[in-house]
This record gives sequence, C-alpha cells and structure tokens, in this order.
Amino acid sequence: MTTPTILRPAAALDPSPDHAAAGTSGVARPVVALRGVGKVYPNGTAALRDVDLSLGEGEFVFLVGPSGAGKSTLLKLLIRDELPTTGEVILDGRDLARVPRRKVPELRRKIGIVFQDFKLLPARSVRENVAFALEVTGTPRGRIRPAVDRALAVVGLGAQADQLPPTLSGGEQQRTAIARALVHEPRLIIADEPTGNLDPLISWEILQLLLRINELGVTILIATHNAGVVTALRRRVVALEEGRVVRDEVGGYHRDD
Amino acid sequence: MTTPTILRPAAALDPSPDHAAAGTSGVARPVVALRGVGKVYPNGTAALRDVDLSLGEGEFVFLVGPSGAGKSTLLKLLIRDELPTTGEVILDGRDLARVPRRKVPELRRKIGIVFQDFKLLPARSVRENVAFALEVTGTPRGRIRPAVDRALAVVGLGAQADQLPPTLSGGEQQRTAIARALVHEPRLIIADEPTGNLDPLISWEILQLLLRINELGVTILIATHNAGVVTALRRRVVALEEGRVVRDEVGGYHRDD
Amino acid sequence: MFGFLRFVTFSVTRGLQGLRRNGLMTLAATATMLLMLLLLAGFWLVQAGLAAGVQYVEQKVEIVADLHDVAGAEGSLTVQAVALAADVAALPSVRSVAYVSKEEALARFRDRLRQRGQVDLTGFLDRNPLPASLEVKLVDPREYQPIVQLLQDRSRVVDDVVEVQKLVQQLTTVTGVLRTGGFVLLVLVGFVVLFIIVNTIRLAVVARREEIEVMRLVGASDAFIRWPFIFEGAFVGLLGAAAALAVLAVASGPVTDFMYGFFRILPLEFGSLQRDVVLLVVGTGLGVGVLGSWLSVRSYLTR
Amino acid sequence: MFGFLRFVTFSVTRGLQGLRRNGLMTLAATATMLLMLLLLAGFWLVQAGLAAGVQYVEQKVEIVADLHDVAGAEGSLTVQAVALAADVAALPSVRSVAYVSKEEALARFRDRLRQRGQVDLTGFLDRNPLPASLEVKLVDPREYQPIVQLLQDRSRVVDDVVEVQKLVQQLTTVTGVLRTGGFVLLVLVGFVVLFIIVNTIRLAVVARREEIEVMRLVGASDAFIRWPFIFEGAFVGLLGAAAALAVLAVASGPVTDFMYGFFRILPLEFGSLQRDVVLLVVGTGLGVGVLGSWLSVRSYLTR
Ligand SMILES: Nc1ncnc2c1ncn2[C@@H]1O[C@H](COP(=O)(O)OP(=O)(O)OP(=O)(O)O)[C@@H](O)[C@H]1O
Ligand SMILES: Nc1ncnc2c1ncn2[C@@H]1O[C@H](COP(=O)(O)OP(=O)(O)OP(=O)(O)O)[C@@H](O)[C@H]1O
Ligand SMILES: [Mg+2]
Ligand SMILES: [Mg+2]
Repeated sequence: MTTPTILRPAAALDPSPDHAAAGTSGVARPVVALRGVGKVYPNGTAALRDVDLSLGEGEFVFLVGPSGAGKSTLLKLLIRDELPTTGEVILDGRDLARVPRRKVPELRRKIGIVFQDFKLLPARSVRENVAFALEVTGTPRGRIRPAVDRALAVVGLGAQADQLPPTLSGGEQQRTAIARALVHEPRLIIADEPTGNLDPLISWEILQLLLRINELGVTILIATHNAGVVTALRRRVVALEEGRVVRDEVGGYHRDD
Repeated sequence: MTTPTILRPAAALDPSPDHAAAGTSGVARPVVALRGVGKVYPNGTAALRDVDLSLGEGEFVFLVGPSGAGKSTLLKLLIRDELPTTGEVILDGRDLARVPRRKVPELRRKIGIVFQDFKLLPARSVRENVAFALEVTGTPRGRIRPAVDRALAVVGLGAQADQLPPTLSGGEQQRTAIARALVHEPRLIIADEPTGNLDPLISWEILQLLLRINELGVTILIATHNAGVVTALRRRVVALEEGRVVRDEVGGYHRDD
Repeated sequence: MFGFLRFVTFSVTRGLQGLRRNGLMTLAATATMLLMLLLLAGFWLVQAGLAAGVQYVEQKVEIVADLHDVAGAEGSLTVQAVALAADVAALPSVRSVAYVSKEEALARFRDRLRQRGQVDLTGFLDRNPLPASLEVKLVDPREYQPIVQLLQDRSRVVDDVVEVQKLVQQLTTVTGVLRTGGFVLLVLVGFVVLFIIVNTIRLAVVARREEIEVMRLVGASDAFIRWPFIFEGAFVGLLGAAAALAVLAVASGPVTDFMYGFFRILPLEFGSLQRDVVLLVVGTGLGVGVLGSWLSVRSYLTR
Repeated sequence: MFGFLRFVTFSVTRGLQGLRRNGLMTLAATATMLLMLLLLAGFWLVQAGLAAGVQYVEQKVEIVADLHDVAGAEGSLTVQAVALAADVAALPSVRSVAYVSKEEALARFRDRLRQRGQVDLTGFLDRNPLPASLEVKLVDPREYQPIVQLLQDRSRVVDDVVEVQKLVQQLTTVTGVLRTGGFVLLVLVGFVVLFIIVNTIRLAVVARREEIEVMRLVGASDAFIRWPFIFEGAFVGLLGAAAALAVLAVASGPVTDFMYGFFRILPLEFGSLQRDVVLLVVGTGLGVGVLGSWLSVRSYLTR
C-alpha cells in the first residue's frame, strides 16, 4: 500500500485457460443456475427480465452493466435475500424458492458475499466485524482468531484491526467487507462492486487475491464497473442491460475492446 | 443511460486552458487554503501531515492517493466536520477554527458536498432527499420543486424520484447524493469518490456536468480513484500519500502517464 | 417575517411528517405518554380525594368542654357559659363555638343510641345525668393547645376538657401522614412519568441521529434542526394528553358514581377538580414532550 | 454437545457485550424496568394490605340473634339455645357460634361505654335489660341468608335477628368493591408495566436492526440471532429486578414501621409477603425482559 510501484495487469495475470474457456455453457457442474428469472419489485420496477445464466464450479465471472441494470438484484437472488418473481434460481442443485426458511442460513454460509454498501456494524471493530461472520455461524473460538488475522493481512488491514468502521477510510471499509467475505473460506464468492472505493493499486491486489482463490476451485462472481480490470483480465463477462443479459462471452468490459 | 454509445473522453473534453494552467499557486483569489495542516485522530492515527494547499476561485482539481491517504479527511476539514490538529484551514478568507459554531451552517450552505458514503436518509424518497438540502436551509417552497426536478434530470434520476434509497441501485444512490450537492447551486463543490459506483458512461456524464458547472466559475474539488477520468482530463491533480502532498501539478492519475 | 413564517411552517410540517414516518416510535411514545398521564391523573385524583377527605375530617375536630353541673344553679352557670363562649369565639383560631344544653345533650345521646341500634336505657333514668357543654371548632386543628388552656383556666365554669388532647393529636398525625404521604407519592409518580416519557422520546430521537447528522452537514442552522423535533415531541405530548383526557372522560361517569356512593358519608368539596386535571394532563404531556425532544436533540447539536 | 456449549457461551457473551455497547439503551431500559417494577411492587403491597384488611374485617362479620328473655324461664331457654347453637355450628358455611349470656352482654355493654368515654348509666338500672344472644361467625359473609333464615325459623328461642341483613350487605359491598377495585388496578398497572417495558426493549432492538440484518445475510441461524438478544433482555430484567429489590429492602424498614403504626388497630397477617414480592419482582423483570426481546427480534426474523 505504501509502495508506489504499479502492478501492471499483464504482469499480474495468470491466464489459466481452462477457466477462461468455460464460456456460457458452464462445462463443470453448475454451482449457480438461473432459469427464466424475472424480478419485479413491489413498486413495479422490473429489475430482471427472463435471465438465463449458469456458473460452473470454479468459474471466474464478471457481471457488468450500467447503473440500475439489475446486477445487485441478481446477486441478492443468489443468497435468497430476494425471491424471483418468475423462473427459478438454483444453487448447488437446489431451487432456492423451495428451500425451507430454516435451511437458508446453511446455504448462505457456503457463500462469501461483499455487499455494495459494505453492511459493516458501526459499533464493532474491524476485527470483530470479520470475526462476526464466524462467531454467528458457530465456529469454535480457537479457530476464529487466526482465520481473522489471516483475512485482515490479506486485504492489508492489519494496522486498522481495532478501529471502528466510522473511523475508517472508504477503501478500508470496503476491504473490511472483503475480508469478512473471505474469512470462512466459502466455495462461492459473490462481490458487488468490490473495488469502487479502492485505488487502482489495491484494486489490482484484491483481484490478484480473488484469482488465486479461484485457482483453488472457488467459484467467483464479481459485479463491477471497473472497465480496466475487466478488460485486462479477459475472463467470462456477463453484461446486463435493463434487466436482460445482452452479452455472455469471454472478453472485456465493452463488446469491442 | 440506455444508449450503449461510449462517450470518449477526448470527444467530451473542453480543454479551457485558463483553468488547466491555474496550477499550485492559485492565480485567482484562493477559495480554499490549507496552511501547515495536520490532523491526528483521537485514536492516534495521523491522517494528514503538514499539508499546504490552495484552490483558486474557479479551479477544477482532482485529489488522488491510495486508500487511507487522507483524502476524505481533507474534505471533512473543509466543511468543518473535523477541525485540524495543527495549522489552519481557510475558506473564503476565514479561518474555520475561528468561525463561531453559530456561523458554521452559513458556510456549509455555500458548499455542495458529495459524501463517499452518500449519507442519504433511508426513510425519504429521492426527491425528498434532494429537496431536504433546500428545505432545511430555509429556501422558499416555490423555488424548491423546480430546482429539485432540474437536479434530478441532470443526474438522470427522473424515473426514480419517488423511490426510497434502500430500493435504489448503488449508482442511483450515488447520483442522488450528487443531485443533492448540486441543487442549491453552491460556489464550491466537493465530491468524495463520486463515481465509485457508476459505470464508465455515467461517470463521464457526471464529469461532463461538473466541467460545465466549473465553466460557470464554480470551484470543484474531486477526490477519486478513477484513473481513467483523471488521466484523460489533464487537470490539476493533487496527490496525497500517507497524509502528505506528494505531487501537485497538471497531469494524470499517476506521475508518469 | 416571511422567513420566520416559512420556518414555522417547515418545522410544523416536518414534525408532522416525523410522526407519520416513524410509525412505531410515535406509537410507542404516544402510548407511553398516554399511560403515564393516566397514571399521573389517577394519582392526582386520589390525592385530591384524600386531601378533601382529610380536610373534611379536620373540620369536624372540635374541643368539647363539659361544664359544671350543679342542681339549682343552672341559671347563673348558663349565663357564665354564654359569656365564656363569647370570649372563646373572639379568638382568631376559633371557627365557631356552640353551647349544648343538658337537654340537648340527652337528646343527642338518645339519637346516637337509636342510630347504632343499641338498647336505649335512658327511660329508666330519674334525672338527666349529662352535663351541658361548649363545642369549639377550630380553624386549624393543630392549634388546639391555647384554647384548651383558656377553657381549663375557667375552672369555675368548665368541669373537664374532654379527652381532646389525645384525640386531636392522633387525628392530626393521621391526616398529616396521609397528606404528606399522598403528596410524596404524587411527586414520585410524577418523576417516574417524566423520566419514562423523556426516555422514550430520547430513544425515538436516537433512532434518527442520521437525519440530524445530514441536516448538520448540509448546512441547516440549529433552529431548523431542533424545532421539527420539538414540534414532534409536542404533538406526541398533545396526542397522549388528548387520549388520556378521552379515557378519563369516558371513565369519569362510572368512577364518579362509585366514588360518590362510596364517600356518600363525606360531603366532599371537589371544586375546580375537572379544570385542574385537564391542565395537569395537557401541561404535563406538552411539557414533557417538548422537554424530551429538546434534551435529546441537544446532545447531537453540541458536537 | 460442544456445539451447544459454544452456542450458549456465544449468546451470553454477546448479550453482555450488547449491554455494554448500547449504553444509553441499556440504561434507559433498565431504569424503566426498575421504576415499573417498583410501581408494580408498590401496588401489589398496597393491594395485599388492603386484602388483608378486608379479610380481617370480614372475619368480624357475624350474625347476632337475640334470644327470648322470659323472667324465670332462663334455664329451659338456655338449654334450647345451646341446642340451637349446636345445630347452627353444624352448617358448613359457619365458622363458629358463641352463646352470650345476659350477664356477659351487660358486662360487654359497660366495657364499651367505658372505652368510648361515654357516661355509664347502667348503675341506675334495677334489672338487666339485655337479652342473651347467639353470635355466629361465617366462613364467607356473603352466605348469610340461609343462616338468618334458620335462626328466624326457630322463633321459639330466637326473638330477633339483629339488623344483620343491612349491615352485612353494606359491608360485603364495600369490601367487595375494595377487593375488586384493588385487583383491577393491580392488573391495569401490570399491563402498563408490561407494555412500557416491552416497548422500551423493542425500541432498543429496533436501533439494532442493522446487526440483525447482517447476521441474517452472513448465514447465522435464527437461534444465533435470537438468543443473544434474549439474554440481553433477561439481563436487563434481572438488573432492573435487583435494583428494585435493593430499593425495596432499603425502604422496607421505615415503611413497615409506618404501616405498622398506622394499621396497629388491625392485627393483619401478612404471611409470605416478602417471598411473594421477591418472586413477583424477579419473575416480572425476567419474564418481561425475555418476552420483549423475543417479540422484538421475531419481527425481524420472519422476513
Ligand atoms: N428494493 C427495491 N425496490 C424497488 N426497486 C428496486 C429495489 N432494489 C432495486 N430496485 C430497482 O431495480 C433496478 C436495478 O437495481 P440494481 O440494484 O439491481 O442495479 P445495479 O445493476 O446493481 O446498479 P448499480 O450499478 O448502480 O449498483 C434499479 O432501477 C433500482 O431502482
Ligand atoms: N474518525 C477517525 N478516527 C480515527 N481514524 C480515522 C478516522 N477517520 C479516518 N481515520 C483514519 O485516517 C486515515 C485517512 O482516512 P481518510 O478517510 O482520509 O482516507 P481516504 O484517503 O479518504 O481513503 P479512501 O480512498 O479509502 O476513502 C485512515 O487510515 C483512517 O483509518
Ligand atoms: Mg448495484
Ligand atoms: Mg475516503
């Protein structure tokens, strides 16, 4: 963070062509599948319309699209924070609408999610916010501390571990949210605009990290506006526009670069 | 917003060399001046160290630097949300530390500020959030409605005017915050990471807008990580690092591009 | 001038909006206000009833001086007794003096026996054994000492001052305790009410610190931040007071009947009770609402 | 098993943390709890005192049957009276029957006169005019009718059943009203207390909906979300109860002295009052704390 060296995307890239080639069809067993999904909010806004999408195990996918296109809505459907109006959302082979309420927490624990608005608890320190995700899911005390320290080191927040979120910079808050999503080593990571408040250097470091995690077989879905990163990585890109999938292919942020 | 055409920076640029040439010294009467400013937070974090900075009337300045460099802290000093530990912050010729508490609201009304965390009221609609800034400063009822409608149109939120912030997409929330900062036609606009949640297209539109406003003589200070925009515009860039000004010149996000 | 009008309109409108927007908070605060005001009014009424009862009883306190009873000397003794009565009546602490003749004393005794359903044995008597007496009523029953002294000094006329000391002392102790106890309880309940309402409003304001924060940062002056909350508090207070008065009005019929039946024995004077209750309830509601808001907002402004 | 232990530890720890972190909320809730519990305990004590007083008075209620008084026939009448007394005593609704002879009646009458400071005229009498009587005490004074009937039927022995009807009716009305009124008031105050405490806790939880939201999204099961809040509510309840008991303990000395002095006339039986108050205060505090938390959290879970 203190070194002004710039990690060039090309230098940092691990092309791993097997992932890059995964494409639309999802070669591996699909971890996530949306079939004809539509979402109309109670106020009448149609946020998603007839979306079909399937993510194979171990894929690394960007979700792009203009503001209000429905990216966050799609992510919310995956953790059953919202239910689809039409169609089905299938996670790990199970239709989320049919999962009983009691079983939902279990599902969510397999997912690490970075919220666009962070959703940190203002009265708890950075360390406690990250530990929170483990404590409330019943992780033994002894395993919490090392896991939290590791996650904080990975996002470069060791020094701020005992500050409260309101006393953090925007980027530090975002990194806390990322650390919390990683700490329980989920099999699927969903990140909503995880680098919006980060400078290019740290953005790249975070993406490097996600790529490394992806290499361990973790499926990763990132909604982002960071055109530079998306274009440089040349991974699978799903583009939404007004709630519809308008593109789904390996490439950059825009169709033609 | 719905047209996928991409406004190329060069095509959108109004070079207006008089602003671009303003440089460090601030040719015009300085609107904002920091002299030997240091800020140490109660927990001991030194967020700013010996910062000297002066913004001339009508300047357009980017504030860049890695996460935690002290950008937001500097902006908070300008609206007297925080007081400096050492040195003085001068706004419009007045030392903010010496302004009596009663006079602070008056000062703040001259400034339009976009907060990094938006600070929208969740229980009020978009329209009400924007109108709020006018109502609470005693603007006559009749003038509020048209001003609000204009501001919402400018950021492209006409259709979402009656939604509540929790039902908005991240970018829509950010644009609401921008509309609120613009609505009372301030003489100084301070924007903290105003495009972090916006797609490149809307980011460019917002910046175009700020440039146009700047042409009317409004001073503008933007803290941002958006390297593309900063580099393309080639305006005055102040770079912070660990609380110190490490660069202050016309140029791009990084020293050497 | 226009500015001020706009300011008031703004504050009132915002206050009302606040009420509507924060449904749960408003409901909780108003309900608390209602219940606490009812409690206060109830206690106040009981206290007022108690005070009226105590006053009535105190009015009944009298000093009775039995006069000498010498057969044949009735005439001269009566004259002296009447003179003494006039002397006593001249004292400022005396409300009234009544002379009760031997015949009247016997008549009263028979009445009492009849009332209590006891056997009337007076028919078997050959002569009236009861003495004549003076009955002195006091302005303040605690000041009985000098009058007793005066009566005892006239030993030519006065035979005995009947048991007055112990009786009056007991009675004034009891009524004093009732009066003080009732007042202390009323004050205590008042504090509880104040504390709890202020607390509830404070919690409601805490839940909206974001709003205050944004107003501050956007350049609202303290007045613009404070007054909407104060109006909101005032509305909550008035709502609670109105509800409490409505409940009291509905309940007053049966309660009055009951109280009246129960206290029939004491012709109590309640005077301006109704007006007092209305003032108490509305005043407390409004005052506490405003005070609660003021205090709660202040802690966010002085930063 | 280990998991459960971890769960409990987690919940208790978090609950305590919640208390510390939400200083203002905790303070407000605990203070409200304290005041409300004191109010409840106070009302309960007053109600208990009232009930004891009423019971004492009711025990005194008796039916008095004056017996025929024929000079010379005393012997045979006494035998019949004793037989009647045995019959009456056999009734299930009768607590006790006492035979009061003519001599005893006169002795009592003289005693009474002396006690009241009235002139004893009985010295002037040539013969005892008072009749012998039967005094019947009842288990429940409201069930006097059949006994009065029975006594009146035995007109050979019983001369008159003294004024019992009106007296008993009046008394049972009064005591009934006191009993019911006290109970109704206690229940009302109880509801006020419940409502206000639950409300306060609800406000405290509302202020932390963010926390619940994050827990939900991060995959915490309902139990992990709910129990820390419930423990927190329980702690608030226990804290409030402990404080209330402390206040009561400190106040009990003077208050008991005062009450004792005041009610000296009635040898009241308070029995297990102390234990009851402790149970009431702790039970209510704990119960309401837990209930309030449960209700408040639930509305955020069922989404
Ligand atoms: N709870 C809600 N109720 C009503 N409308 C909603 C709700 N949430 C989102 N919307 C609307 O649905 C549309 C899609 O929102 P969404 O948050 O999915 O966009 P997004 O792609 O994440 O945008 P951004 O890049 O700005 O975050 C927006 O127009 C938004 O106003
Ligand atoms: N209220 C506070 N109390 C203590 N430390 C603080 C407080 N606010 C900020 N800091 C610390 O000061 C440093 C600078 O924070 P600041 O918010 O100014 O950074 P920034 O340049 O805006 O970063 P970003 O780009 O991530 O928003 C950070 O390390 C942060 O942890
Ligand atoms: Mg979004
Ligand atoms: Mg910042």
